[in-house]
Amino acid sequence: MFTYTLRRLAFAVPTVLVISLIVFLMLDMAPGDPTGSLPLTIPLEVREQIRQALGLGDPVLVRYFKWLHMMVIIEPSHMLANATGWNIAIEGPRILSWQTRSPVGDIIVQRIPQTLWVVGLGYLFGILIAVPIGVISAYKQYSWFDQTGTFISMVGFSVPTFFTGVVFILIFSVWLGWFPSMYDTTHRVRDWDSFLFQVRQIAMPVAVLALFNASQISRFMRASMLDNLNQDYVRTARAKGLMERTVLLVHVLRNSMIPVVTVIAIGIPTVFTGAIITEQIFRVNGLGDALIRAIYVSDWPMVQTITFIFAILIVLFNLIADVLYGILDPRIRYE
Amino acid sequence: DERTRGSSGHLNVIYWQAVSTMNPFLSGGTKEMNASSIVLEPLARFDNMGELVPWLVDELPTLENGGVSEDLKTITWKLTDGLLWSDGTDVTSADVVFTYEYCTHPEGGCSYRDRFAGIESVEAVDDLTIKITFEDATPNPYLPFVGAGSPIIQQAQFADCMGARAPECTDANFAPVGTGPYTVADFRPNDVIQFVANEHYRVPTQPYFESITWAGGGDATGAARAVFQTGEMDYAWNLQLAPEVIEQMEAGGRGQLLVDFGPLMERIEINFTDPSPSLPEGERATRQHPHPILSDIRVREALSRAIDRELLTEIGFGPMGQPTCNFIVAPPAMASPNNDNCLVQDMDRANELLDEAGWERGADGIRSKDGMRLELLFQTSTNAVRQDFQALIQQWWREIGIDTRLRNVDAGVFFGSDPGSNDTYLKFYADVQMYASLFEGTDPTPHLEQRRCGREPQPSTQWQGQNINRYCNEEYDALWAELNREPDPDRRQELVIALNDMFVQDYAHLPLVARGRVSAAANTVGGLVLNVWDSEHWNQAEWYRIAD
Amino acid sequence: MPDGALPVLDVRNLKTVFRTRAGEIHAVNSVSFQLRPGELLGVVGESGSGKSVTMMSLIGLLPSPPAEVRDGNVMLGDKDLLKIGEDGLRAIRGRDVGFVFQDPMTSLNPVFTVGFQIMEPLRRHMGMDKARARKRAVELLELVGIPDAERRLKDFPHQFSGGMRQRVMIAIALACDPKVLIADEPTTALDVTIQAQIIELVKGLREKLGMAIIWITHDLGVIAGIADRVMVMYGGQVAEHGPVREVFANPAHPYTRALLKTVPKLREPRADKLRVIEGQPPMLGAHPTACPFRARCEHAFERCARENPPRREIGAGHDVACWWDHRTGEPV
Amino acid sequence: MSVPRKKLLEVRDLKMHFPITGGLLRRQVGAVKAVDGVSFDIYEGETLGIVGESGCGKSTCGRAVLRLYDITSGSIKIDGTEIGTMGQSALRRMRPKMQMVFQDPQACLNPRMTVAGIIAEPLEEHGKLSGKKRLERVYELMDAVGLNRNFANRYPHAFSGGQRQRIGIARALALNPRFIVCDEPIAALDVSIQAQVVNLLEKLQDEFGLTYMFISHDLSMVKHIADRVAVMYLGRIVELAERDELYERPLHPYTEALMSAVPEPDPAIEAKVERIILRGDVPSPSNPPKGCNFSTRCPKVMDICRKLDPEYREARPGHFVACHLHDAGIMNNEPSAGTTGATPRNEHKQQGEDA
Amino acid sequence: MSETAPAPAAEDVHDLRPPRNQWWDVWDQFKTHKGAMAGMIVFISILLFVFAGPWVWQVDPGLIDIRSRNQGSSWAHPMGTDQLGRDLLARMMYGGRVSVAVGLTAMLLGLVLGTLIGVLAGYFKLFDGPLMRVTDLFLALPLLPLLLILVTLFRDPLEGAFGQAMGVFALIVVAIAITSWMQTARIVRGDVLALKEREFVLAARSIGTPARRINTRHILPNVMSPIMVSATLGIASAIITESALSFLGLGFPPDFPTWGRILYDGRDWIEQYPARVVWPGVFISLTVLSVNFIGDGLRDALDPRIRGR
Ligand SMILES: Nc1ncnc2c1ncn2[C@@H]1O[C@H](COP(=O)(O)OP(=O)(O)OP(=O)(O)O)[C@@H](O)[C@H]1O
Ligand SMILES: Nc1ncnc2c1ncn2[C@@H]1O[C@H](COP(=O)(O)OP(=O)(O)OP(=O)(O)O)[C@@H](O)[C@H]1O
Ligand SMILES: [Mg+2]
Ligand SMILES: [Mg+2]
Repeated sequence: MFTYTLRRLAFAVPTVLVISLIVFLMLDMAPGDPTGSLPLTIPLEVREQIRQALGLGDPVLVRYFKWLHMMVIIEPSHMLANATGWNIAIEGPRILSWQTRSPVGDIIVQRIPQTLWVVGLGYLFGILIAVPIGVISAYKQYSWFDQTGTFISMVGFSVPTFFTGVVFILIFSVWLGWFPSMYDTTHRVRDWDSFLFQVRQIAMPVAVLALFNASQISRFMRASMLDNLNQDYVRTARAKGLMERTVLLVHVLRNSMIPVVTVIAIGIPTVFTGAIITEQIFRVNGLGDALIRAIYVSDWPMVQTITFIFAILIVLFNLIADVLYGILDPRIRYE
Repeated sequence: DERTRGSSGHLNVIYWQAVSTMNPFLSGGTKEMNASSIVLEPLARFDNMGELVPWLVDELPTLENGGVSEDLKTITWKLTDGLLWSDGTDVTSADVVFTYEYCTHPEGGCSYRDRFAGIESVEAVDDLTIKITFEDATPNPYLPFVGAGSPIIQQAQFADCMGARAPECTDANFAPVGTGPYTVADFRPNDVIQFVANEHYRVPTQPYFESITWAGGGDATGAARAVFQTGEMDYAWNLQLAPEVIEQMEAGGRGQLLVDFGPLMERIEINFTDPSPSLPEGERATRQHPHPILSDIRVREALSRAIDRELLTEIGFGPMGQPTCNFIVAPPAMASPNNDNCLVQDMDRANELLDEAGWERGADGIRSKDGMRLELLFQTSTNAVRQDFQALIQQWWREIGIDTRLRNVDAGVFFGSDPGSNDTYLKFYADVQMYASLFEGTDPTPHLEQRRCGREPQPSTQWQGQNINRYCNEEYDALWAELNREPDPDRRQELVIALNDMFVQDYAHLPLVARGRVSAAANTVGGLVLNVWDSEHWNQAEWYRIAD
Repeated sequence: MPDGALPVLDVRNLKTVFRTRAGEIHAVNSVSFQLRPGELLGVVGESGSGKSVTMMSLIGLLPSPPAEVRDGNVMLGDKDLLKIGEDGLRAIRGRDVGFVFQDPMTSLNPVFTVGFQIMEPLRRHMGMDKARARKRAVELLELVGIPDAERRLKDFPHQFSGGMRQRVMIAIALACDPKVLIADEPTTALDVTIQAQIIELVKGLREKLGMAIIWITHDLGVIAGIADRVMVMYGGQVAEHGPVREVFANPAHPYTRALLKTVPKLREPRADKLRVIEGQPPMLGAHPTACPFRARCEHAFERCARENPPRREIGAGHDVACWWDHRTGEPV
Repeated sequence: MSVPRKKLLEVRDLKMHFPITGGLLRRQVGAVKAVDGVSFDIYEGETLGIVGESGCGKSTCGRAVLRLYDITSGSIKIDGTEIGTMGQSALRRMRPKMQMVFQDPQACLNPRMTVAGIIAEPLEEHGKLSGKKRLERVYELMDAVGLNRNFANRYPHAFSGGQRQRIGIARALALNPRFIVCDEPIAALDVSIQAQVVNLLEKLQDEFGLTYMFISHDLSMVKHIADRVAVMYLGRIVELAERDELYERPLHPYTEALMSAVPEPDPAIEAKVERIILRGDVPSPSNPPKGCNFSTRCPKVMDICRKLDPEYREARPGHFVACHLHDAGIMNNEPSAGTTGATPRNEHKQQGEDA
Repeated sequence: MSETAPAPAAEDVHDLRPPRNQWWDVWDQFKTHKGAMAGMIVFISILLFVFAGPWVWQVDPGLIDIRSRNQGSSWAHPMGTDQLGRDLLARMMYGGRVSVAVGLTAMLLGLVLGTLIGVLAGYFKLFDGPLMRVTDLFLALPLLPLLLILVTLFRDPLEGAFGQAMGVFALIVVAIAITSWMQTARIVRGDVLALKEREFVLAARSIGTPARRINTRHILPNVMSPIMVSATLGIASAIITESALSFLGLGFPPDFPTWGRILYDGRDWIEQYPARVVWPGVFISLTVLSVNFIGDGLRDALDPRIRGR
């Protein structure tokens, strides 16, 4: 198990590096430049100076390695220093956003709370809804519950979030006035009232995301349950005279969760990447929003960094999923 | 009832395009300029009528009061006594000089550096007096330190941020110390800003609002909805929405639409040079090859006549736009009254003109001459209103026998200055193109200068240059030179109108719609005066909450 | 085992049907048998003859739908298992009736330790606490001959070999001292040498614990070695039933006879050619109105296609369902 | 036996090891020694039975002989041609000579091809037959294995196990092979069907003069069909002899145990047989015990068995065995055992009791 | 157990039916799946609507009729008109063509790529390592961001090369395809690895069938069912991705109707003219939904275990 994890890690590092190189080179070919959004009146020399000031003069590989150095050493040290308050930040140039002229690391750190609140909760609720639905649908296969569940999850899966999102706003903010249509990122939960406000402001985006995630996960859950319900060991458990509940919730569920847990783990990075549209609609200025806006204004350092972080997350959670699989399933022995 | 500082409580502002930095010198965007304008202030600024008003000075320097030298080469500003920065320190002339040095540092990449073009020196004569010396006689010396684009920053704060280090001073850039009514309490780039009242603000009773949340993000529709329908926001900026949509939302009754017209104008530029891809690279779209079709003024006029500007305005802008036939549409005094004939669509005349020019209709309804079809490539940036315009204009031009191919380019690329890209509006590898542009302040002289011969983008200038349509007219150039020398306001006004008329009557470009600045304010906010010549928040200190 | 002893299990007229999309499958048709205390009843028959379905119907282990027990009585002591409902059955399963399935590789839950799985029925039926259940589990593992039982409780099924897993299955089935142990082809998936180990084990356990056992297999040899009585099934019905020596010595049903002849015998001289039963097993599409074996039967005559033969007694505890009399070679 | 017969297949020291990879860099860390040095001959027209427990390498051996695997080492001569090292394209030309019938009649037929397609595939690959002739040949083959010609257009799933196995046999026969490896062809079938298939195989052998390598774990069936029988244990042949010789006088303790474990469908005999119950399980072929492979379970184990690998030798004419019990030294010169270095039997017994 | 069930009752029954394509069996099974049949009917209707519709409803989707802008349903404009008076029904038809075409082509491309890589990696040990690393690499690339970047980077050059519509079409199709083939490749590889060890492949090898024909004759037909299922999911996700791109303003240009684009443009009008978002929204959802149901049915129908029952 340990060497297995080590080996996966050993493969993960080059994967991430290759990804970072691809992303870096690709964006390097991109037409946008840091002066693109400046007023038209700014003369050419000034533009050139601005470019030089942002370090665009070096050859591309030099810039890549500089960026990589900042990305893997300096930025993390600053993020850690910010998070812990320790004085461990390493001196040196940081990755600057072309648009805000500030370190991208700081912006990313700033955006994590709302991303987690909304997208994370959306995912969490999705799971919480999906698991029981999947279990019951599989147990009562072809019952009306199953059929309805299947239909709803298909619909949830098929209707794009930007459609549901707009409809939600119209109904719940404009017509009914229950929830704010805009997310307030500065809001802090301090007491019961502020907590209630937080609940109200995350209600719609979380609902949209939860619906979408639940549709997906419940399908997996159902399939996995169905696979396991037909296994011989279920019959054995019944032959022991166990309560149906025990059979289902102890024997079958435990086995069915193994693939689902890994699917869920692999899906966690989408918490950060997949909600770009939902974030836009509800004005939740999270990481997805940062990315898409950076793309609009050709703020490549920002795009590079966020993409790279996403890639690390994906690789990391794939790793975690594999390791989880090994932990959950005693049969798996990674030599 | 008596209003005092902070008595109005909290204000919510929504900018659907979020603010990325509080240092306008590092951004150049209108949104950044607006946000920073309530913190950082210039020596003088324009009011809502476009009149220059003293701001951090007691009076404007003029020829009359001797503030401007007779040879028009120097201007001397005298700061109001007792001004304090928001950190409580004194504002001195050294800060002003520093601002000049900061923005003109060769490695700094200051976005408003052109404001300081042609300056020989900026000196602090004494603690409160600043003397600016120009290289040449400058009839309009009110460019440096005037208007939202040229505010004063604090030397103490930015001393270590000169040149290449400018972007690294994140703390200073995100929370500059200023003289304005508010200071930054919390800044989150591209997300939200928290402002609180500046306790050292020079007017003791102001600002009335104690704090401001300046939210960013979402889209224009959401922003409008938040003011008009849900009442979550008090002020929303730049609501470029379809007129019906705005109208319908306004019916919500919680707020009102604010529109005012400045120099922003949507137009079609006509390429006077041949953009044909068959030409060798380097000669394409240069003055070496005049445009084979559009060099004929009759064709250009026909293009203009076929357009129904009223309809375009109604569809694209509604009350937020006005059909126009002028190059210089504002300030009102400078707008020419001589060109209103283009406001009415005249298909017959357009057809006639084309017939005269020798373009004859073929079987498919498209005209041709000497075996050449009357075919135009029409490009613009990707944007819903522009695409609607394109579709309409394409249809009208078809009716007069012109085949138009449409193209739209991502705004980032289109307005970018990358000489390597063939899709920039500067390169103009198309026959006609549509966009809007404006000028800062109230003086159109630099704007008119753009159309001077030799200023066109060309390979030798890395395709940089402002004479987008490669217009070249000696008469125009001569007239402009006169304007540039003329200090007398009335004469200047005449000259501007003459230049404008010369340009538009040559159908060198086709003005379409004068676009207003459109914002929305909740009915409960009072004191706001929309200003198109300066920051929309120029009088932020005076905004207050209307008690109900 | 006196013949007159009251049977622990008395099955009468059991009929089980599967409802599938393609129509009904009559898997078990009017099967009746009795199991006396301490007795080992062998059940043989080819694949699909309804052996497993019969036994699983008894204690409601068939998935329903599609399975449906249409008819019959299953008396366990004085309780009719078909009437006591799901809760009643649950109390019976694992306590009064233990079950061992064919494939030890898949019959144990892979994610729980062997100890947990043995302790489950103990805690459920005997109300034991963890410590007592654990002690009993160790005893059980030792009983079925797994060395180092204490330690192996913590192991997962995949850490055991096939033979040992089957022992664990037997330990689970024996946990609550059931009156009846049903073993559904417990050795088919195992090698001969391992099969011999298991058979030896069961023989020993039977002597020690004295419970009644039903042993399903299609290996006639296994039956010959351990069973007291044998029930031969064909096409969802009981074809022949009787004491094991009697049936092997005087098979009365043409199927039994043919079957005994087709199997080559290791300890007898080699025959030149194997006898075969031509044809294929029957489809169970409808309730049988004729003898299911008639198409492959060398003695079939017109009555066989007309009427399904009832079981008739031909000797002491020996009955057969056939219209043909093996002694006379004539129709009855 | 007395008449010298022609050897069709000569296998010498055949090894087939499957690599086990592991470690950080996925290096090979070991090998499953599925077949670990077996040698045997098969004579023209005879049937060699191979028996043994699950996982002892029977199938691997059969497949390796047909070169469906790239063997680790050893030599395989068929009809005098060495095929052990032959490349795949050269092998293709040899394929018509040697064919295989598989264990699982369901799995060995492509569910998406018709019966005719399946049987015709080898003809297409090798034949020069035209479409019509080919179909004719397919029908002939179907007749030969007793399949109704009308079934030619059906798919395998519409057949019973026995019928499917017939399709597999027909496919194997298509190219007129001389040698067929039957890898447990009856294991997946019902008892009542097994006899049908075995009889068919025998019939075809008579008709076409085929040579079989018949792999099975059913000793009774092997006794019926084979002329000579090899017993495999953990990748090795432990004993090989004429059928009757082997069944009547097994030499290897494993063979004895294996045969005693087979249940007899006759209660009278069953009551009498003395069973040798082996303890424990078959060791893993990736980690075989030191010395004799069977030493861990052998009821007659001696000290030497745990140290020395017994030699595979001809203990009696035509009867090969690999067991220290039958080492010439022990059998003949028991008294001088001490001097030869071999361990005397009684000593082993003492140790056995101690253990 | 079920193996014995379909055994022919008696061999003397003469089965002289002409050879029947096995797709008929698939179809027979498919027909019994109610959801799939409903999905099929809906999907075919949608196809008819978008591909045959324009012949029936011969209105130019680009025709501006400024006098009848922003209309509701009427006989002249059954779905109403947009802000330029363009007929929404015609636009839905033409837009559907593009959306469905994007879905189909992107799916096909992704499928071909995925299958090819899956088969190569699964069958040839040599390729397995490198190809799977590449697959992992692609899986580890964050897709939506990547797609966005691809679109921003290459749209203009491609538009230049292929013309506006084709350029964007090609770009979006390729971008979706190269970010979506990995799942198929993995599934196919897994199945091929398993199939390779199946006895019928071994049998083919024992006959001397060369690798190429083993793949085409034995392996590919047997991985059809996961491929078909991937295909249906692929169409659905491609359509959604295209509309998401449109939503983010990076899809097709505004004068080029696609469902995603129409929905995006109609968003602002949702209150006054809900039809402008409801129609495209409903069509996108219906298409995806129906294709998903078809996929469900196909999975059952192509699974011989289920079909045998
Ligand atoms: N779940 C099910 N659905 C439909 N038919 C079934 C089901 N389970 C069993 N059957 C059918 O019931 C019949 C009897 O099956 P059963 O399992 O009792 O046979 P068996 O004698 O145990 O065979 P084997 O020796 O293969 O275990 C078979 O024809 C089988 O096809
Ligand atoms: N492709 C392979 N890769 C790795 N190991 C293999 C492979 N094929 C077989 N083995 C191993 O080789 C050993 C012998 O397998 P083989 O299939 O030859 O046994 P067998 O005697 O045919 O058994 P059975 O009676 O179960 O068919 C087993 O331990 C098996 O796990
Ligand atoms: Mg069974
Ligand atoms: Mg085998």
